[in-house]
Amino acid sequence: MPDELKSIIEAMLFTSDRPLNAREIRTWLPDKTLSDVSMALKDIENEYNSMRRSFVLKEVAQGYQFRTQSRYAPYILRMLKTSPARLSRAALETLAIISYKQPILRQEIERLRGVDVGGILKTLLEKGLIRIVGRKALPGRPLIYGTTKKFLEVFDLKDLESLPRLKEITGLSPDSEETIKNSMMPVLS
Amino acid sequence: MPDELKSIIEAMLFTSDRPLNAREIRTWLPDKTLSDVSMALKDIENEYNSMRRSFVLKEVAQGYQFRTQSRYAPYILRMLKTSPARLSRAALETLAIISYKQPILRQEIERLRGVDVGGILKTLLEKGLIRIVGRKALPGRPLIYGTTKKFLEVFDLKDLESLPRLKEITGLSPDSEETIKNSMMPVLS
Amino acid sequence: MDCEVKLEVFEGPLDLLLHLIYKNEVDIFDIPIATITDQYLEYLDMMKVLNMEIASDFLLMASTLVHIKSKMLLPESIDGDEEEDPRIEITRPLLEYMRFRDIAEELSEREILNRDVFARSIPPYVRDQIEDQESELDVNLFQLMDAFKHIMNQRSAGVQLRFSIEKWSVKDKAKVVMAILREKGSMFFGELFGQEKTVSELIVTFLALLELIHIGLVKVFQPTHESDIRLVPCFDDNGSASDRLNNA
Repeated sequence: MPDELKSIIEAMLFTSDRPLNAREIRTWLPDKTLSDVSMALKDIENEYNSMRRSFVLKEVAQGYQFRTQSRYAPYILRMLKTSPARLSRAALETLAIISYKQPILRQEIERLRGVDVGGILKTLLEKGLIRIVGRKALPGRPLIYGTTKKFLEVFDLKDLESLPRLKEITGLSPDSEETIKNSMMPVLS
Repeated sequence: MPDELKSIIEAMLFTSDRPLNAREIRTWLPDKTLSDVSMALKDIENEYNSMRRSFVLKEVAQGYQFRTQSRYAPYILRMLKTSPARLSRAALETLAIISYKQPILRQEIERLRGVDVGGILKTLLEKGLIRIVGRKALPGRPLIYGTTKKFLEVFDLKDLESLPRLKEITGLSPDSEETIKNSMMPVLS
Repeated sequence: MDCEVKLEVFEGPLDLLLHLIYKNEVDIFDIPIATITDQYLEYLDMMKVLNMEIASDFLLMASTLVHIKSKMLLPESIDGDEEEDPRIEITRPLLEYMRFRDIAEELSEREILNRDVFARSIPPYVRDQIEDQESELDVNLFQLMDAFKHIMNQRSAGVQLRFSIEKWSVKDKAKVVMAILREKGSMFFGELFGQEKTVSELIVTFLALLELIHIGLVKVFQPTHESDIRLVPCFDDNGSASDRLNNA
């Protein structure tokens, strides 16, 4: 396909994470007419249909989108399942507190975060990032939490001591307060 | 390309938002050998190179990823309504030093650049281009820095070995002069 | 003098020195140290005039230059040619700096992701559908530290916490919690904390609840991991519950 307009539109469709329609595409290519764009879209659609690749350009409700052929779904699912997951902000904050303040009680984490962290602790335990280190001799024998070896692996740390103190990074900018600096020392287990 | 293995791998690559390498892909296709997968990847790479589409299969960060051709960048940026975040020259210089001298301490970077790099290190950490590798057994246990996989991805590098070659300074003998002079930058404005 | 002064901003002393060497079109292996030193100092003076802050790195280099200049003025030692050229002290770091500036330039000319070339992206809804705990995690250390900093900043903003801590005792709160449970029959964990004004009050409520669970006046259930925790009272209205609390 040596047609430059087609290539440009193809590149847009390739990069977009949602379907694009002719009108939208035209707004980014003001020197083209709507019918130029529509025709190019049809052309690309036909081309991919005849090429018998693993994906085609499909017209869906909101416009055109590249989609893989359904017979490859099982393989794609296998791949997506192992692609890196993200931690939610809440989970990351909780993990951050545990990593810097361990060994730590749930109630101390909640004091710092100001909200219930029960569900998050469960998630972090499931993901193997934290572990129960023991119980504190307090009413209710509350559980004590700490990080795991997997935590070190995920964050690419040799040991807990390699966990940077905040002031080692934030000390580079003037916004760090003394009170904060003092509480940044990671507690080593 | 009527080869089913190639189609499957193409579908995976097309759906992925990160580079995939032969070993990974093989884990999702246990009945194939690693060399089957590697060969299929090479085939797809060649196919796309010869097809002259708006995107090609590129080898980056020890994996393969579909990427658009650079001449379509202006259109895509218009579509995404963003201007790319640019790294300052200071940040690029710092990154260059880290990529060649890693694992490296902040003070060594500062010796080479002749200025404080605290703020820049923070920016590079934030962007995920560098990481903290550990601590050095020195007074103050200073942090050691290195580059990340994302660095390779962003700068279109297969691996650290494919970084542009560093010109040697073997001393100030007359024969080394020539090579160094040749590597000089054009006159600054 | 009526001329526009356009002062370039240099990344550091090496950057400035290199600029002067290029500007004067001199050989880096044979730097005319007197000229370069004078121009370097002139530049610092200009910065002073313009009230620009001069980083200590610039001053350190100035003293190095002056030192080299004075050394160059001394008569050559009688011992002969063994003496090292004092200029090596700046030539070497300059050469090294140049190498990396070169590399930086090459890096910036590469096909940079999301500037020159673009990859595919997975729509967020697809990602949400497939996420499971087998996956590796896409988080870095900086994000972790940033999260912690965020928490500590929030905390240091609320200094008055310490004063309100005396307002509520665990026992008082336990009675309030019991009263609510008596009225409602059962409730979700989250509901208990709806009206708490401060973090400390929240903690006291939480401690009170722990205490109630500990002495067996409240039972907790959580049907699945995702669901909220349900609190169920295990006392009747005859006052013995309050006794148990007081004795606890």
